[in-house]
Amino acid sequence: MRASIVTHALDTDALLREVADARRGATALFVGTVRSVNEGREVTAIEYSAYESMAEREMSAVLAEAEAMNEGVVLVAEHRIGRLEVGEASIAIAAAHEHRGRALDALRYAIDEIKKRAPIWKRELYADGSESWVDPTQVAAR
Amino acid sequence: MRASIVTHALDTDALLREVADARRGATALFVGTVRSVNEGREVTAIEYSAYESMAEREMSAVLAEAEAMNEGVVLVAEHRIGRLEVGEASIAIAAAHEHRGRALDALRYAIDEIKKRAPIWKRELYADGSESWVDPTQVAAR
Amino acid sequence: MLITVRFFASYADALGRKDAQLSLGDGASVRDLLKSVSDLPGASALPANPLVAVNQVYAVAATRLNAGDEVALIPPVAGG
Amino acid sequence: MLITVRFFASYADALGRKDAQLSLGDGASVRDLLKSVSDLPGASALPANPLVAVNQVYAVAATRLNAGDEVALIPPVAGG
Repeated sequence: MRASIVTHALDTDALLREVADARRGATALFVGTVRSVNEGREVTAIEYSAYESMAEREMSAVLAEAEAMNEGVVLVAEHRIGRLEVGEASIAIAAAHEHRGRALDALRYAIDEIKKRAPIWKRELYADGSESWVDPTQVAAR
Repeated sequence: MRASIVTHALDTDALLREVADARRGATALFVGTVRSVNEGREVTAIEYSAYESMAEREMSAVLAEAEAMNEGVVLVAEHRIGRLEVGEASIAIAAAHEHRGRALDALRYAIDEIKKRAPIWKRELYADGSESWVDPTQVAAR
Repeated sequence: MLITVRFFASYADALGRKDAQLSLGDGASVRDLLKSVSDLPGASALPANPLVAVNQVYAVAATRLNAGDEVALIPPVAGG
Repeated sequence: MLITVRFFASYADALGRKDAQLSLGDGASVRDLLKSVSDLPGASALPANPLVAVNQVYAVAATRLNAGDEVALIPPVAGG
């Protein structure tokens, strides 16, 4: 298990290799990328920032929980911060297990909880020149 | 949507690129690899064979169902046949959607149904020199 | 009518062949085909009711066959 | 005791600063800290009960603070 905040482009192949093992026949990967449209607005880029030490700590805690709930699973997660253009990957999580059900369960738990709990923020930059901090609690309330 | 039986090594990066789109922010990948141990026996390789035309037809049908159940999702799947060594990928499925829940739901449906329905078989070659056709219905019955 | 049936994997091994031409009456069903298959040498190793695909779609025992149909016996699948 | 509290993202923008040193009574809680934060210029843009992390763990209003604690206000998270 490893969780890192990074400032470079994510390498999904390297994450897949990191969890690979001859005894684990099922590997699952999630990749989140910057979308060109969010809530109906045209996005040109996103600036991600984080409380880095706590984000790594919280991401590690989530992965440890997912591994505890799915015995034998191995997880690795990286979240990129800084300015990301449309199509670039902001988060990548890989999970491997002997069987596919556990790998997929662990992967979903990890992405759901990291999105809820890791102290990471994003400011969207729009095509019309404006920008705003994204607040998912406000989106959910609509 | 595309489903193919292939005889070359699977390129997961190419599958991720195939489903990528600026409007789809969530991409999920499943990779199945040959395990070194199955049902307690040490495996050295697996020979996969298929009723190729029907397997592609059935895999395509599964992907079409997953896309119908998860509007907006795009899927691609490849299954490799021939002799595969331990650690080599036999199947790879990529799913992309605007949101992660749909991508992950579609991915799980696709791998579960393809395993159940695609006319593909495997003969395991064991370290002790013996070999046998794998019959999941017998494993489940034990 | 003459129907060609294909065998795969463990069934091809058990029968020692990859296909067979069977002579069936007009209007024959998958059930009739399986009865004819059961007379082939080595067929005792096959299950009583193997899965059958007709024109690449899973069929049931009552499915009617037509000349030119693509018919195959499908052993328990193990892809993935 | 002196407690340094860190601000991030929209909160740092609203307050125009990335941290503040606050003087709190011994035995002060997160609730006391938030009251002190609410006196800072720009604090009216913050919600009434922002999330607080103490030593990188989410805390509740009653959590006691100790000198040297690493304290931070956490705006609604939006990672992934």
